[in-house]
Amino acid sequence: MPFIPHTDEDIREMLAAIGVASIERLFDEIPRELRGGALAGFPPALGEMEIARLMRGRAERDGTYLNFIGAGAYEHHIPAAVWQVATRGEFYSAYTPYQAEASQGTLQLLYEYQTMMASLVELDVTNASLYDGASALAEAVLMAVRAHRSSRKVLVPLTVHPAWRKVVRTLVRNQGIELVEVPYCSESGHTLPGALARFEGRDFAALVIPQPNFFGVLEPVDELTDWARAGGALAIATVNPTALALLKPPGKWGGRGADIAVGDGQPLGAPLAGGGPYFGFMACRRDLVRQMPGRIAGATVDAEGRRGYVLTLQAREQHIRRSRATSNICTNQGLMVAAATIYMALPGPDGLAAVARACHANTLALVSRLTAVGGVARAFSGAIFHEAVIRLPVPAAPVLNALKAQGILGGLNLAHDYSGLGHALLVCATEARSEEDLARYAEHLARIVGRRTRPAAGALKPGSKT
Amino acid sequence: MPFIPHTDEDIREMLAAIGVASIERLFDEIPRELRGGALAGFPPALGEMEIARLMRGRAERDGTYLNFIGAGAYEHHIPAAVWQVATRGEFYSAYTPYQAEASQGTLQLLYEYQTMMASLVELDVTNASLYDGASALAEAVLMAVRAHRSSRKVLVPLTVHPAWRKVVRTLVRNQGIELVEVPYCSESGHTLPGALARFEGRDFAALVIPQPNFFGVLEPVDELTDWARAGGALAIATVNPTALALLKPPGKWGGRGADIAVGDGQPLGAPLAGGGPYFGFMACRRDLVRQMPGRIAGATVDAEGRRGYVLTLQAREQHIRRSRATSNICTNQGLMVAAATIYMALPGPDGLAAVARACHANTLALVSRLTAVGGVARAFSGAIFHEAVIRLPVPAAPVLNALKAQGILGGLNLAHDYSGLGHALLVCATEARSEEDLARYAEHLARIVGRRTRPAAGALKPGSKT
Amino acid sequence: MLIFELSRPGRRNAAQAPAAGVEASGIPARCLRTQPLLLPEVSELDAVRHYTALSQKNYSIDTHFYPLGSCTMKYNPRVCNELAMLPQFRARHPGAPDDTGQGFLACLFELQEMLKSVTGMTQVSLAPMAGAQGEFAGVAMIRAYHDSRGDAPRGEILVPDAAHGTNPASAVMCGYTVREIATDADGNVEVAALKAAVGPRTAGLMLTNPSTLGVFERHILEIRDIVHGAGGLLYYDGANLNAILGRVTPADMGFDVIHINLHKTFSTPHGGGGPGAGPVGVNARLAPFLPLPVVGRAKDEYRLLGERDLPLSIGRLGAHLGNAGVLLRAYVYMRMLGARGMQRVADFATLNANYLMAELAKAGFEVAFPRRRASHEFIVTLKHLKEKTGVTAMDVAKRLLDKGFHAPTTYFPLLVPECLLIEPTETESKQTLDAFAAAMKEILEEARRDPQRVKSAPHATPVRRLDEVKAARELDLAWRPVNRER
Amino acid sequence: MLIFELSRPGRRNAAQAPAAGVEASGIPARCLRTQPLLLPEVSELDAVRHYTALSQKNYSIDTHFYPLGSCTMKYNPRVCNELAMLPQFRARHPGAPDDTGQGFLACLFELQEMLKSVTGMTQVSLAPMAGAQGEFAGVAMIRAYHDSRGDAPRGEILVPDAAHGTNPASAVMCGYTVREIATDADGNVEVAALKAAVGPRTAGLMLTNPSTLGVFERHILEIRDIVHGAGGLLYYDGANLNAILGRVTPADMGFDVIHINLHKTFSTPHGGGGPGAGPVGVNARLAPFLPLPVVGRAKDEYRLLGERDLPLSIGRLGAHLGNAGVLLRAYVYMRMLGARGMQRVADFATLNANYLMAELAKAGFEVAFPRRRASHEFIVTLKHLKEKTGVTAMDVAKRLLDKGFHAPTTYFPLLVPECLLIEPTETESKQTLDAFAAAMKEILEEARRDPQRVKSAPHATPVRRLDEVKAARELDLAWRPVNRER
Ligand SMILES: Cc1ncc(COP(=O)(O)O)c(C=O)c1O
Ligand SMILES: Cc1ncc(COP(=O)(O)O)c(C=O)c1O
Repeated sequence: MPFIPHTDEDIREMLAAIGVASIERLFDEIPRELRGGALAGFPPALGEMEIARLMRGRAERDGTYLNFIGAGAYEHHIPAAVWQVATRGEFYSAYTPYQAEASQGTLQLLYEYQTMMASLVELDVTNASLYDGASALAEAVLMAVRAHRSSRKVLVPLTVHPAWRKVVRTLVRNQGIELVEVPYCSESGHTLPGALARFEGRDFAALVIPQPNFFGVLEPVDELTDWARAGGALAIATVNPTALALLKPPGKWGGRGADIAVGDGQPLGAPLAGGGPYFGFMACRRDLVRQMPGRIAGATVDAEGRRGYVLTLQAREQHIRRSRATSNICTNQGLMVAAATIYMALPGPDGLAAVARACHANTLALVSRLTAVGGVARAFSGAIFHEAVIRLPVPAAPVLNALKAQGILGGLNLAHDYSGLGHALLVCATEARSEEDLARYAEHLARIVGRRTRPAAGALKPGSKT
Repeated sequence: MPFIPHTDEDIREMLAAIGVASIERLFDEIPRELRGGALAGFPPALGEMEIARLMRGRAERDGTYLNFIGAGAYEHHIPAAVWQVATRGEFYSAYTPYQAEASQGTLQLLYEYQTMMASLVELDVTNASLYDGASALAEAVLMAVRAHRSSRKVLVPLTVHPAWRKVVRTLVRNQGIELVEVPYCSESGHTLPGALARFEGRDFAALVIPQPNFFGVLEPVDELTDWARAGGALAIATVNPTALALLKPPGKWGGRGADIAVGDGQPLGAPLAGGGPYFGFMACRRDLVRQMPGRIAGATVDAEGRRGYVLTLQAREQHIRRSRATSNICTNQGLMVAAATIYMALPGPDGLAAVARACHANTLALVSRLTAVGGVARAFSGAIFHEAVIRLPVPAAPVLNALKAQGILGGLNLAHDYSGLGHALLVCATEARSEEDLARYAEHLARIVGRRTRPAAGALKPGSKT
Repeated sequence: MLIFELSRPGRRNAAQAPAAGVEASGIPARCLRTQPLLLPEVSELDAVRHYTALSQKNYSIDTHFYPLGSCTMKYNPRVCNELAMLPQFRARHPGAPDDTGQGFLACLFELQEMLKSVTGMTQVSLAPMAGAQGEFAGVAMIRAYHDSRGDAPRGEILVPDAAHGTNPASAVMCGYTVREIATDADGNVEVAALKAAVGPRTAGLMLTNPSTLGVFERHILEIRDIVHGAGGLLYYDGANLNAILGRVTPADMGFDVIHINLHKTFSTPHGGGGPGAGPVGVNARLAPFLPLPVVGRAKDEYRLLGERDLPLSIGRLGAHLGNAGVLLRAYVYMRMLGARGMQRVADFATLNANYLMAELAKAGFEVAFPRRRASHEFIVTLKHLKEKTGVTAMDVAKRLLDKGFHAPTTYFPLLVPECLLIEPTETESKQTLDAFAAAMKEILEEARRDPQRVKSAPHATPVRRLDEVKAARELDLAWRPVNRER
Repeated sequence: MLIFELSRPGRRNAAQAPAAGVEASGIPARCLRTQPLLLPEVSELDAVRHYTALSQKNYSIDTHFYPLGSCTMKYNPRVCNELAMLPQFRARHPGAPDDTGQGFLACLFELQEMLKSVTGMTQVSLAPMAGAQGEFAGVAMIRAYHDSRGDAPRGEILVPDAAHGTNPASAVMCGYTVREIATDADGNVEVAALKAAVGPRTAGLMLTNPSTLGVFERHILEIRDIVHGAGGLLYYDGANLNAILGRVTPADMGFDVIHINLHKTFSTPHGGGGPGAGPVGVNARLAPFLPLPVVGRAKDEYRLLGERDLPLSIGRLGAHLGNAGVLLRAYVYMRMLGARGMQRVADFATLNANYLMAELAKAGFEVAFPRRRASHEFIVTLKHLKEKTGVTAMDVAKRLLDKGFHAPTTYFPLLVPECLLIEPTETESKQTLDAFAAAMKEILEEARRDPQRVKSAPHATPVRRLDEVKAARELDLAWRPVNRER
């Protein structure tokens, strides 16, 4: 019996102590007609060795690729210490720290995390995580609407990650909140402050401001923040944490700073892992803290006056406030926060800035290599952080397929989400990409695009294909 | 500066406290003409990310093979818990437990290990590890000679692992110890008690008895042990720990049991890892304990009468006894013992026996599949545990090469060490080999041997090869 | 000591930073950060030592018995971690095409199938990232269902008063108002109250069965008929699924939609707060509304289904496909258990709970529902102990920490005064339960003999009892360098 | 609690055993085991919890400052573990052909090259599995060298009295008799004594430089000339190589053969006792005798050299190629440090030692060699403290444990009475050294004020001071089930 320690003798003694004849009897309160619980088609048990063989085989078949996709999930170097320490049983197998005295490890770590994160965004308070960046943005929208009171409309630029916009829609629409799209400048690739003119005078709860935006382009965050605040809307920043080691933090945007900042913490030590688990972070001005969703750790003292840590402001949460809670979130992404905290502690401030600079420089280098290929060009003129949209002379899908056959994931095809952009590809090169990696991509692209454009001419002669 | 925490300010303050102007000055006692320490050709530093890329690239290029080699190192399933717990910093980064009160984790674990190992071999005492099985055998030979006093000759059957025999020779020959070879029966593949008749009446310090022997064949250990003891020689068993879950333990061999048992602990949780680290184990009768090399943990009590553990009988060791120590060993293979202890605790007695049975059954199945191939036969008739020698109709080296090209390591070629055996291969199938694995090997062998035997006939016509 | 207090300006961890010298040449100055970044400047050794030391301050399954009711703190097999972290899975980008991850998707697809088998539901989506998000998705599907039928006036979700706080909170996030239903003396839903509450405004009822009171809802079939009869749907909060695996399915009980906490029943680690995973299962009526993505299979090829495949979907809950690494861990766990192992989970979880309940009753504790079988958990109430000695459930919980046990859940469900909700799980041995019962008995005796000792617990933890009121009043949510001066 | 005490007959951990039902059909009954096997019968949870709890009872680098002199307890970078355990390296069978492990062999080859660069020696073999085995190999090579020249009467190895115990023990294992050379008041070898001892029987001198007294042997060039002049060879015990990396090489000092403790200088973990690795380096004279295997390269192909390549080799020291996993860890470490990092090791190890020596002297401790620079370690003697207060070096060591520090090495080298050999290593910060110095100062004050408190230390460890005499007298080396009755 995997993981069940009971011996026959144990079972006998336990049944005797309970005073029943069989385990069966313990289920006698279940209406007889319901008993069964089929498990039809459920596979038989595998030993650890067998499941390991199965999983290793599948993993090996999947293989690994040279990756140039970013689009909200970034391949960064993760120091070995991060997960070797984070998966220590004491972190890995603990529950949410309800019993503070028995959870000072996790609680102090959360407090340290909050400190680091508050500094990254330069806002007063942060929570201890939400599910991911997209759902964190939805929570921020809900929070802004609660805080704002008069409006249930929120402005969302089209430069916000399209999947995030979908998630926000799923999570807020049942509460009658309206999301209003803001177009972007097709030349620069960012939102123009002028584009907001048409919304002037209308009451909005918030304006979402991505930095960098989905295209990798830097937004005029100061102007956008000031515009929001001037109109009485909250400014919600969505930011990349790596970028923040280099970029002006939301708390300093414009005259008074953004009100809420959210983002996905994945770049801070979470492996790509096929899409998760990552974590969402959220920070806000101190006066909004009681509207904040999620756990928050706080410092206090113990009976002897020693410093210690607890979960605090729990009256916001579902287990106390129930239907009037700030959110339904309970289990969050704790272990990812543990990893993120260790991750941030290892390189330190200069190291994280160096990572950010390397990502930026690598992406610039990639873009210049790719755009050296005939017919390939940048789609936008705006300054970028570590992603860029490039335009191909031919449809992206077959190019990506041809690259894939060479073991290269060449970027995200924007044909579905931004069909107006032409044959556009969102590419990314983090610090984990080497010079040779970039060269390899560029060489293959040149070859493939070359092949794809040449036959295109030849294809004029019908019947010539074999 | 990787791993060096000093800030400029630290350095200034520290130099001031010492009262020197520079770090340079701290080396002023080194004769000037010697200073330099070139580091010629030493490569420049790599960041963790870069070395990880380098190592991953090399590992991927090496790849993995379907392995049928045993010959002293066995591919067993290792439960994930083993190394996740053994590499916890508290085990991984501790030193030898000299300060017992600060090392109760390691010391209790050693005591538990000794208990498990003593039971496996059914001898009174075990030490806390030696370098590997081969060097443990050498230590056993030295120990036997010390204990025996009158003879410096030791009988070593040719069925002992050839590499182990080489190691013993290296390690004992400078002390004037003579190793005398004992031949084996070419039909059964084990030592015949009768073969010892020629040594009758001569004084030997010990007889080495392998079980199973290098060919995988079971030796008549009872008779051999009794023979040794009757002649006043010590019986030194070399045993495979997995096999001991099933086989009669050395302590019960013959009338009074073997005196010393050694072996390689690799099968107990150590990954193959290209050859190490593994560990050697050694056990003996209680009255030999003061001749034993290596660390030994023992139970005692603390100042409050509570049970606790220490390294004991240290007066045998080099740090106390110096030139009169039982061995020069100091650092042993502690972490491997930690892994072995956890490894043995996980399946428990029945589980370990099940592993042993599965190895045995898999090897029998492999042998029957391979010998179904035309011209392939078992070399020996003796009962085996989990290895067997098979004879091919063609030279083994090209067959192994052809198998390798299919990702299969088909066994160990015995051409070098036992040239008299013909085209012989030592094969092994542990519990980690599946039915499909065995079938795959047999299919390829049939194909390869088929191909190899057929052209051999055609090759009679000269000039026909292209 | 905080990591920041170990920090020294200018300390560098060179192994972890890319080569210096690269400039952020392409970024306009006005976009650049000018504020210093308050990350610690420590060596790798300091960081490892600090977080290793912090970890040792935690109680966890790997170190302590952790009978936290409603949380199913069972052993988290170490192999699940190892296999979910296999290099190829770890490195997989969520944007990588499906054909580069057929092994990965096969695991997820089979996980869906196993969850269907275990729950009896028709379709499953793995998208929700925790139980509460599963609840959101489930209730949103109920709403989408009613909406799709033009049955818009149904604006109410019913929830028993014993329900977990996420239930009402999730319903509200879906735009519903919540109506609570009372519980009877034996821990069942008060059927009369339910009957009085249902009606044309009823969108559905959310139920945990066995309930958070540790008893099986005996009137489940009646309840089903009442709710369905009124046109509402039945939502199953699967947090307690561990109690009934292989014994009865939510589908057979008549539930239309469920969520499952993989981090409870299927043993993925809780990680000090998460991540979890809250897959949802539905019957055929609700299948069109499942959250995205769902893993589909066609001709042995696996594919993530999207908006085009499920146009009526409630949508996406996260940017990618949920907590994939958690899903892989659950997959490994379930495959290791197999069909028979699944059933044994409920059997032995229930055996353990009933045994511990019997032992605690013998030891003099007052069981909240003495006429009932325990499910996989049960409640002890200290109401009378408190009246006599002043010792509260919280005091007993803290004193347990001194004895080397994590505390049970305290003060939940709210309707049982001074309650301890105790869930031993099936992976604990009889000896551990006996040791826990013995500790509880000692505490009971101590409460009578020396209540102050219990009230001032814990005594043996890294800190003594913490002042939560101060924490909430004088908010200190992040360290500030000025604190160094204090 | 021992794991055996957690055991219950019949408890099974099904996930870890192959399917039952297979019979050992091919094994004759007389060969089979009939005795029960005393392995614990525990659940996986119990095993994980037990060994996790045990681990927490250890002091280690990852949890404590560990200034164990002569042991070089520096930070063991976690990445070394991760990369040495890469699946392909982990799975490599030692019998696999060289062409299936070119990446693996490339690492080992380059490790040999780096060790050559760092030591100045001509050839290196990675075969020895620890320092002592390196010593054995080195001395065996000295013997093989003399033998090869027919210089057989050389039957003596000289060893300073401050030498590590492995030095004389290794010499004896090579069939030599050992002659000890006295040390002068400043910690140098007494040159007069050496001169008196050398002669035609001298096979060689084993020397550690800096010595185990924590000082650099100033007469090294004179010693070299004396030994070489007498026809002996010079053996370098590389345990203290950390002190001179990049500052001076053993080759330049005139050593003919050396060993290196990778588990000290090159930061492979000590694992609570091992495994280590003790590669040997030699100059051209001894190269033919190197132990096997050596990694060779021809035309960019790596190959393990064997008996045919090196027919004069002293032979093999282990069944395979040494502690390969340890070698990989050292390789990763050395590549991360690079040439400049190598030199910084010695610089900062020396800075730390001299700083701590200065601070302890200020705090009132008596430094054993006050006229000397510390190398990477230094000695404090408590002779006078003991005379005055009765407090011994062992007492101070135990009291340090209470303060959260591992103790320095005690009573080694034997010639300094009541000594503590303190080696901070370069990876510790000034703050840690300051904290250690402060703790030492507190203990000194306490020794004067309340000696009994120090003498009865430790007070805060999992057990109090252990009775070693009892352990050796009433040998209890394995648990027996009967103990359960006690
Ligand atoms: C009964 C019950 N329902 C719902 C939940 C919420 O699940 P999660 O924490 O995964 O969001 C919990 C978790 O504590 C629970 O116990
Ligand atoms: C000076 C000295 N020489 C030799 C050795 C022996 O090395 P090992 O323990 O690796 O065998 C040591 C180790 O403690 C040492 O400190």
